Amino acid sequence: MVAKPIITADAAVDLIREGAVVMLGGFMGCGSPAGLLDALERKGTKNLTLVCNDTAMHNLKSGEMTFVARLVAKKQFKKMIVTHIGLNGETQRQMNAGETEVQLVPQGTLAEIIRAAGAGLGGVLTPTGVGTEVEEGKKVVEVDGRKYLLEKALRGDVALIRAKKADKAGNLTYDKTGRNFNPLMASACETVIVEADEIVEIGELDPEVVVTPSVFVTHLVRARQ
Amino acid sequence: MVAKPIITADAAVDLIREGAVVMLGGFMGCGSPAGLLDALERKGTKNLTLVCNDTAMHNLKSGEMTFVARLVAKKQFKKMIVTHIGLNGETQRQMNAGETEVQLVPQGTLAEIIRAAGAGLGGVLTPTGVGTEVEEGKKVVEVDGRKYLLEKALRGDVALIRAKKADKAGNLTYDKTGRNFNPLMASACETVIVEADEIVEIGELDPEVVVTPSVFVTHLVRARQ
Amino acid sequence: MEYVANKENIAKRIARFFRDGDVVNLGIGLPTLVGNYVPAGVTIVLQSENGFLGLGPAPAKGEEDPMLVNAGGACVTIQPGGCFFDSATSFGIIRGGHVDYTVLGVLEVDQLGNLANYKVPGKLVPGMGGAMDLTVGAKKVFAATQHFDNSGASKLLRRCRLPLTAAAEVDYVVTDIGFFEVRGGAFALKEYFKPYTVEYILEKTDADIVVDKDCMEVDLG
Amino acid sequence: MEYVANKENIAKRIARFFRDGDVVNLGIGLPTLVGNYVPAGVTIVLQSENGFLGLGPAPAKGEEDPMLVNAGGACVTIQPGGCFFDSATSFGIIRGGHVDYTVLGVLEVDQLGNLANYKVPGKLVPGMGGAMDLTVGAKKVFAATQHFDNSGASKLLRRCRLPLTAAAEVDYVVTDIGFFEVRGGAFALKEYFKPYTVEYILEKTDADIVVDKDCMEVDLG
Repeated sequence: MVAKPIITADAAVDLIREGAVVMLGGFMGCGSPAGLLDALERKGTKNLTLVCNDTAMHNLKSGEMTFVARLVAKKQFKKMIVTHIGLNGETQRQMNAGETEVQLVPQGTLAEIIRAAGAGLGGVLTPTGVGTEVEEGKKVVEVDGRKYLLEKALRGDVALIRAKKADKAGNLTYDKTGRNFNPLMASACETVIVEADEIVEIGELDPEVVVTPSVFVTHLVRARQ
Repeated sequence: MVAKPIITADAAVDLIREGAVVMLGGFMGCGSPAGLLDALERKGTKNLTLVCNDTAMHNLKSGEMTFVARLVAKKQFKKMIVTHIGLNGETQRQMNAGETEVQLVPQGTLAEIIRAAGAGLGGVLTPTGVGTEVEEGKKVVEVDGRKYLLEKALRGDVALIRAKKADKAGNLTYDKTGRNFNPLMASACETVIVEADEIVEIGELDPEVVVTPSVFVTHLVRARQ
Repeated sequence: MEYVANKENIAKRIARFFRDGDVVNLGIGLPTLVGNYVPAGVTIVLQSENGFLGLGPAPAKGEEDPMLVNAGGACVTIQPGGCFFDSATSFGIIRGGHVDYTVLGVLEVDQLGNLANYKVPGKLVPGMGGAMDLTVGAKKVFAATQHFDNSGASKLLRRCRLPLTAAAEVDYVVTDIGFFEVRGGAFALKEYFKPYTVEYILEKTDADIVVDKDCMEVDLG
Repeated sequence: MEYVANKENIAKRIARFFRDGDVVNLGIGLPTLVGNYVPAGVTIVLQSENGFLGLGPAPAKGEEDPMLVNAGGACVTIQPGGCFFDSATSFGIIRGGHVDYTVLGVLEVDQLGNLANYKVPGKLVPGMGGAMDLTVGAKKVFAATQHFDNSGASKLLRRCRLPLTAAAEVDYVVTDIGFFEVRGGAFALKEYFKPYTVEYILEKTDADIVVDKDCMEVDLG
């Protein structure tokens, strides 16, 4: 097994070019790579497309922000493909003001189209969204008398992943509900950067409990303790 | 968490009615539930449809048979949906003689359409099989300039699963390459019968390493030691 | 008779539907209350769409784990026999019909079983999160709602006006005054909750209601 | 010059393509031999489509584990850093382009990159197993074959006659007499293996061959 490069968060975000499609693991920040987000905020790369479950929390009254909300506030994204922005007033404001394009996707559909991209599928047929605004512009395919939307696979350029343990080859495990979109996104991007709480030697992870196989991972970053 | 019934292999195969679609985990028998297969052979239920990676091994010269091959030889299946029958001369003979319908499916497609059924998808778009006999009778859908086959989800009535450890709620782990189709089939059938090497108390499996969540499993059977 | 909103009664009534072993996903907000009223002796398995089965109660003060949260982002616990999985598996469980019941909040619900609960165009746009998949995927869908909004208007409608979360997927509506089954293009009234009456419900609800032949009064205490 | 079949030379030549860290899936039969000739200092990661990464050599006698087999059903080992997964993940890795090279056996291969290797109608019908997905999914596809069949006929064709495993997916063909790239509707001869000659290959092969401008002789020893 060949080791993947272990780099700093700052070196990692240098791999994200302006205009890139960035997939970010995490669910309300739980399972998001905080160190990589900090570095990307410092670097200030713009015109990115964000693919994430949500944009974390931004309370417009108190000014409190968590995780990716800081990058949203700095307008580093020209587009966001997300399932929920209920706790981020600034994302809603940018959307309603027409400042930023926000595409709302059902959560199960987002999970599935990212997985499809990673698995080399062109898309999937899902019953979710039939008869709603989500159907607009999409092909409706009937299978055995039931209607489905054809949802196309969604690829990214760079995945920012948070793992609990990585071995140096890039095999990953996750921490409780921090798993969420991380394993899916790790399969669907050219460059896959993993911020791991712990990096262990090759051979130290039980091959039965690896969640993300090493082939998906391109770079490792140590999480700050 | 609620415990699932632990029953005998004979009681388990009583749940399989004549004509049922039976999904059988395993790859050349590795990861197939031997005790359930023995019981199903004893019971002799007929007109079944088999969904499995392969039909294991049947050497027509020596008469040697392994795993599901014994049930094939007893003609318990009216149809087999499989990816490979190269080591089972009797399956090839039945197919070529027109005695039994054999549908050959690419292995990745079989995995994906079973998963799709379990995940409530109508089907998936796969590039596999475009321009081959597999394409016949299927809808070809173009996405972003590439052709894909629309492969419909495949459900079963009963899944016969081999696990390493089960807890009494039905959470499962597997043993090395015995995993293969088992977790997928466990998601895609009404009745899911698990033959486990070991059945432990609820709470004894680490929630991070469970491969098949308990919701998929309906019955547990102890494997013979 | 004066209407008094009563979220607890909604939760109480829904909780009584559950049987031992049922797999249930409770939406954020009002539906979460349902977990508090599951009858003694009934064990249900709560699914949390952010990626686990066996959702348990909030942890004791000081024992919160920021890596163990529910779909609303609040710290919770996991029951023995629970397990974690990724979002594709989570929604495979949901969409694939492996969840027996989901309970969802309501902006509007109509007599065709349409549900609107994720968007008020130009105003409130939280996004659908997992609600569209839950509505389509769960075997039975409960819409849980106060019967009237703050202005006194009926939340049960002939036709939803807001963008739909799902079309014709709601099976049951439980409000604080009655329990309805969506059936044949109308709300079939199955139960009215003390002290409300059939007449009150028929008069005040802006939708077609048929009174089920077995309709009865229920005292939720 | 007389043709002498030489599987080892096919395996040797293919193995030299690999670079450190390449992820490779080797088909059953002839392609399996390739693993024996990976140059010293180069570590490749073998994927086995029945569900693991890090396929290692056969175990010592007496240490076989029937639960650890390759896609041909033979007992093998797993390397440190390998891991197990289910068939959907396995073919996600394959179809999703996460395998750098696959090496597949051949019944027929043609100058359009078509491959036939799973079926001789009415006679031999082993089934495609994972071959259709591997051919479509791997970044580069090697067809590995003796140059001639037992009757002396060329296995490189203008058009396959047997049912195809995949259409226009083969990138390279390595035989025991030469290395070809499928390019522009022809086999581009890149290397001829000592003691064979360009003239011999052109004369004996029943397909359109263009001689690459950098075509050279290679001694596989």
